[in-house]
Amino acid sequence: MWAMSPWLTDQPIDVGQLLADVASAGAGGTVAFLGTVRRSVEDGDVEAIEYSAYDAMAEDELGRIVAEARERWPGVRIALRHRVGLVALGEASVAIVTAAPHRADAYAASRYLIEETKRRAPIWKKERFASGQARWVDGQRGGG
Amino acid sequence: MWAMSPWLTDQPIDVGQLLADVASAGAGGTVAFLGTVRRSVEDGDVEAIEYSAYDAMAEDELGRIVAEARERWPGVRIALRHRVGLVALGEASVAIVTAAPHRADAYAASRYLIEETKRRAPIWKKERFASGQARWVDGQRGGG
Amino acid sequence: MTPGEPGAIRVTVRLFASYAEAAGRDALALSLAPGATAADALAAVRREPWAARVPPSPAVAVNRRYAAGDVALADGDEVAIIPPVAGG
Amino acid sequence: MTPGEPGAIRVTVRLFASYAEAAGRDALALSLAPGATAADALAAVRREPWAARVPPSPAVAVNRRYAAGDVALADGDEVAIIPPVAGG
Repeated sequence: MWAMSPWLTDQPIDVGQLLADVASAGAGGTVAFLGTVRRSVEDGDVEAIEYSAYDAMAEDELGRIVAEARERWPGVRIALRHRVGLVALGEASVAIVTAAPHRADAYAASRYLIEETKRRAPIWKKERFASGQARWVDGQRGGG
Repeated sequence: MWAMSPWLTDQPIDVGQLLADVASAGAGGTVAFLGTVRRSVEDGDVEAIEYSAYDAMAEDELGRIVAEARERWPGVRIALRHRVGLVALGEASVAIVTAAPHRADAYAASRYLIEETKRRAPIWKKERFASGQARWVDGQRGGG
Repeated sequence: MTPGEPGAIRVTVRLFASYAEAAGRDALALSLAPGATAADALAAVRREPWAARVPPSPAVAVNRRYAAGDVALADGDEVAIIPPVAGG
Repeated sequence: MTPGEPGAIRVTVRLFASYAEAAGRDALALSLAPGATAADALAAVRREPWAARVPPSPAVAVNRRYAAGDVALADGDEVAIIPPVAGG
């Protein structure tokens, strides 16, 4: 299933592949954003993060977000992947690659895509501790 | 010589290595910018771009630019490479990777680094055509 | 109105993440009066014992798209109460 | 003032890219009067036959750093006339 999914994946994200996906003779600037599972002081002994999603809606919503970016920045080429399932510390949970003739568009589209993804994608995460305990991470109200 | 140089290289840029260089447990957002040799209509049959630099000053100036970014965004980790010598179409001529606890800083530092590099690094480029001809590419006045 | 009553519309309410965990299941079947809205479905969900954790104005989706409370539901619609999102 | 005259300061002017190509070399040795500035070095370079291509106000570097025209030069300094840059 996941191999066929355009935006969600339960496998580590291959950034080199995403860069290749957006490469074109007309691209002058390419921006790759990686969101990484970060260890902070209050996390204690977090071992991994488990991402879960409302899969069908997440696919639709991410597709809408990408379509919006393509409409706003017509020359931009976009690759986006979000992990579901267990993600180890240090691994990317989300990767967004944008390529455009002019770098300002690649940066602007990249920023739009990550901000909207965080704001709208119906995805949740649970911290898993070495002790075996787990905790849902607080989020923000999802918004269309 | 180039292997010892922090910022200039005459070898293809290994983005995966730069990402690994800035990786840390505290990084939540990582931004990679790649500037790519672009083929445009007026370029005709450009085969490659040859970059040349005032090597010693380019190293110094890029070092100053990176130091400025580190001062403005204290938590950011930075990797930067600029090619010199022949660069094939589609290859990256410059790569900048920034990692920060918060993605806004990674984006802002990335943008600062590429804009200042383009504005200040004493680097020039010459288009080499399949016909054997070559042409210096117009630039902008370098500025400190 | 009870399931099977003439004119009732039947919708599935999907639950996710902490809501599914608290409810012990990932879906509810609701039967609502004709003309019922997303807000009506939410009100029905609030009668569940676990629903105290649902905030006053949660995000709601109808058929995999965020929807306002006044959106009218149709028979067979898929409604979801979206817990605060934490992707990215 | 000619090279070797007492008090003269000797600087190297480095040329790059299209300037070096037009000049057929990548450096000039200049001997300048004491107190000479970056602008004086630039004026001396302008007497070269190829220097018509140098714009009215080119970027100049002294000892590998961009410098204003009024920066005083010292014996042994490295001056560079920086063609319009095109990195990135």
